[in-house]
Amino acid sequence: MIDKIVESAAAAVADIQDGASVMIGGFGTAGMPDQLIDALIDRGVGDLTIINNNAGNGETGVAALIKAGRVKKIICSFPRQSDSHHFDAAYRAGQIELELVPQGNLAARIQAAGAGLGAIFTPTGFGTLLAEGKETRTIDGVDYVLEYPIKADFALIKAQSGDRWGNLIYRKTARNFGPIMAMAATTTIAQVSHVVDLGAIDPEIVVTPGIFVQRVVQIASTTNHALAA
Amino acid sequence: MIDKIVESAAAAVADIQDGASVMIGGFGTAGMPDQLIDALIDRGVGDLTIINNNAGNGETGVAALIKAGRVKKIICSFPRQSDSHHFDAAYRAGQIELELVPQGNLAARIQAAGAGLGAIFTPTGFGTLLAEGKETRTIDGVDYVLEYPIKADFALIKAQSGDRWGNLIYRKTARNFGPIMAMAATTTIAQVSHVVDLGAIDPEIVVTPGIFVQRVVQIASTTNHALAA
Amino acid sequence: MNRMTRDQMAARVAKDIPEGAYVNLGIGLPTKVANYLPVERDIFLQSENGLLGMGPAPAPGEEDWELINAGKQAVTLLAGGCFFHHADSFAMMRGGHLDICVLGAFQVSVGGDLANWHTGEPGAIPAVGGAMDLAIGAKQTFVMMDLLTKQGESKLVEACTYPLTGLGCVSRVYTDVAVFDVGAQGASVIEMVDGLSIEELRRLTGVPLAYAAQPQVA
Amino acid sequence: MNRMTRDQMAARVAKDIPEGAYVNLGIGLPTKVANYLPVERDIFLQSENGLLGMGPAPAPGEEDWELINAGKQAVTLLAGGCFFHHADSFAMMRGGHLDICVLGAFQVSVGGDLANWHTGEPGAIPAVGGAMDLAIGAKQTFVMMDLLTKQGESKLVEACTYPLTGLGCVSRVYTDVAVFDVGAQGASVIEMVDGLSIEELRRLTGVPLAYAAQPQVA
Repeated sequence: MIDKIVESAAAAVADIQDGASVMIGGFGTAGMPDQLIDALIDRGVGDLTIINNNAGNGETGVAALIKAGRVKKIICSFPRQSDSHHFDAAYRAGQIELELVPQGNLAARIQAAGAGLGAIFTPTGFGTLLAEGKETRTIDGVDYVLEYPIKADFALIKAQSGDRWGNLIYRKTARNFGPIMAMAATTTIAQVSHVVDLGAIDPEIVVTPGIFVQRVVQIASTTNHALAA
Repeated sequence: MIDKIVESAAAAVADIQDGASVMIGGFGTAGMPDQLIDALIDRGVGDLTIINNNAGNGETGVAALIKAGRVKKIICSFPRQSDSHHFDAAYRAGQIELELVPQGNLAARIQAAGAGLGAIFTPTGFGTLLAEGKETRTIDGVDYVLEYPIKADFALIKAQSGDRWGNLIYRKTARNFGPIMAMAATTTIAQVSHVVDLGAIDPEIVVTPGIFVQRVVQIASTTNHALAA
Repeated sequence: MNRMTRDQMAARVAKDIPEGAYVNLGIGLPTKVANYLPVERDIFLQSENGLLGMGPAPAPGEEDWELINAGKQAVTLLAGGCFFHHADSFAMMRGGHLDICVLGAFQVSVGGDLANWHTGEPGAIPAVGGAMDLAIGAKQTFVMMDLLTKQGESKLVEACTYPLTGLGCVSRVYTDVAVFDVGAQGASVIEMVDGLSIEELRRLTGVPLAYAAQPQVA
Repeated sequence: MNRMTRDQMAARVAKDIPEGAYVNLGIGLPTKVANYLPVERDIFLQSENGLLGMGPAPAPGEEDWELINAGKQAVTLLAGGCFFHHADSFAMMRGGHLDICVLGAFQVSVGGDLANWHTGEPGAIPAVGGAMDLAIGAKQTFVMMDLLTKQGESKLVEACTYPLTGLGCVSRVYTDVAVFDVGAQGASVIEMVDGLSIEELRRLTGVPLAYAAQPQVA
């Protein structure tokens, strides 16, 4: 019997090592797998490359990981926010490397990794600083930049419900990067608000098929919906 | 008020002209929008370029369109089947052009069109007849072929339920190419078994958001589930 | 001359959004446009973090922080709206499915180049978000901005001096004193506020401006 | 020598599929493997037309022709199975998420090249389907085939003469008389049927075959 449910966040992240690349779901705080990140901080590993849309908000999640000094590099689209002070400080101190990627290219590159493509020609960013030094091509009169897939050793994501085969459904805009990160990481770990029986999720509405998920851990969601962004 | 529901299959296809490119959903007969195809045959236009996984089964759907002599070219992955006699005859008679595309490249090229990518490097087909003359590149030790998007003027697809904004859900493996073809065509026409009220489809389970669908027509589905492949 | 308020600007943009349009309203000033879309018109608001059919802000205390817009504000979903993941969301833009996006800007060139993501100042931490995807993806990109900076410099320029967001992507610019079309043909004045003359506008902007015989008064 | 039946071959392949594997069984002979997967083992069958967690054929009269496999046969879905569209389905293959696919073949080379989609005969109508995606996408590609053609020619060859499906993609070949590993190191015999010798196998195939001291009897 295959049972991908693990008992705790600590057990779920126990094999993440120094230097790992880790995708982290969430857009702002919606869909941020806070408890998995806390477990990762508790593990004490560093030199991590983090892929997330932002570079942390306030004191929790990616912000806490950066504050703890565990992040060598971040690949994201929107680091600077009103509450990104931990990233800002680390960046200005030269303690963290930033690869800034337009949000749609971030999504497309993650999706390309999950789908096994070698590279994609995307129109976004052509002629801008973020395409400097990159290969470009004009196809049917439109200018494109060649961008490469972004994959990762691990993805930490948050979903609403999951079963022992790893099937996931999400909640509202907490879905965001979860489904594509699950496809692009070698090991995907989902924290879910509810573990449900096999077959309890209608096969028509599964968003992330279990093939993309290696571990599921149930974390009570009481606080998350009420948290301010 | 926006209402994408049209009254008949004939009205839904009334602006498809000679020479149009038309994606047609379905894998075999599952998801084949037979009544839209019948309406297209009745319209009498020809020189069509058809994009479908197959090249028709038996006497209905794409097979009927080919039999009627309306198809100039077909882009598909699996034309030859036990019941593809109308295609076989037209092909042997030199009356139809065939672009054979591996099924996954067909899906990826349709998805690339819907997503506005200029081209993709895919590993499928490298070193085979189907990549002859195509640009190739080795990226991180893997060999890829450069493939271009496939878009179309129209997509004819079949879904289970739709609403007046064009949101769609599908049924079982009749989903197949529907969601990606809807994204890749200028005008997507969906035949649905049920037109439902706005809001009747849970926003979490919409598979094709209405932005990708221009017309919806209700066709009673009584025969389709019972039809043999 | 009667400068338009931000609400007047938002109302003016809203006037140009037809029924049935799929629209993304950028963070900041463009968000206000939603307040002026007539409720009887079916207009579909997309937010790039994965929703279509965005409704108004919830009542205070009713916020659900897993139902937010790209500006991370709590929103609601209309009946007929739906959720999707980030790759599908940006496929909507890049694939040309969105009709209109409305963005703020630091500068727009008469040719339609947009600069709105980075001041280029040393020490500034850049953040781009979805701006580059929106700018080049939507069928039409509208910009809303004050015509002049606080220092009195025109933000409608011959060529952008700030780092670009996209090339030739803007079609219309709504400012506090005039509305312009921009693009390959250069800039032309569509409307001016009461009390402003084309000569004064040319002086303020310092760029060549085509001028219809009778521009509409906003 | 005791040639294996097709059912024996299917049972032999099934033995090599571990619990938890994500597997695609190709059209034709490989489909039979499903009959020999122990029910107590959770093995996930994928079909490229958009389902994962495929169950056995329905009872006659219970067919739902919108629930079919890639061979267009009516199937069922297990509890925990799900549906998805074609792009996601082939992402499962191309992205390396499938552990094993089992395919039929016209020819396999000792280096693992596969030819299974086209005889190359003049007048033959080619059809490729998902074969090329499966061949190069799954982590391991197994082939099931008779060792010899009806004319007695070996289908395990030095170099394929039929048009290729994929280069160096096959790792193991299950035939009616022997099981081989193939790849960059060439072909080696893993098992032979009772009554077959390595010398005879070398003669039948005409290709160099490495040979473990004590190959297992199938």
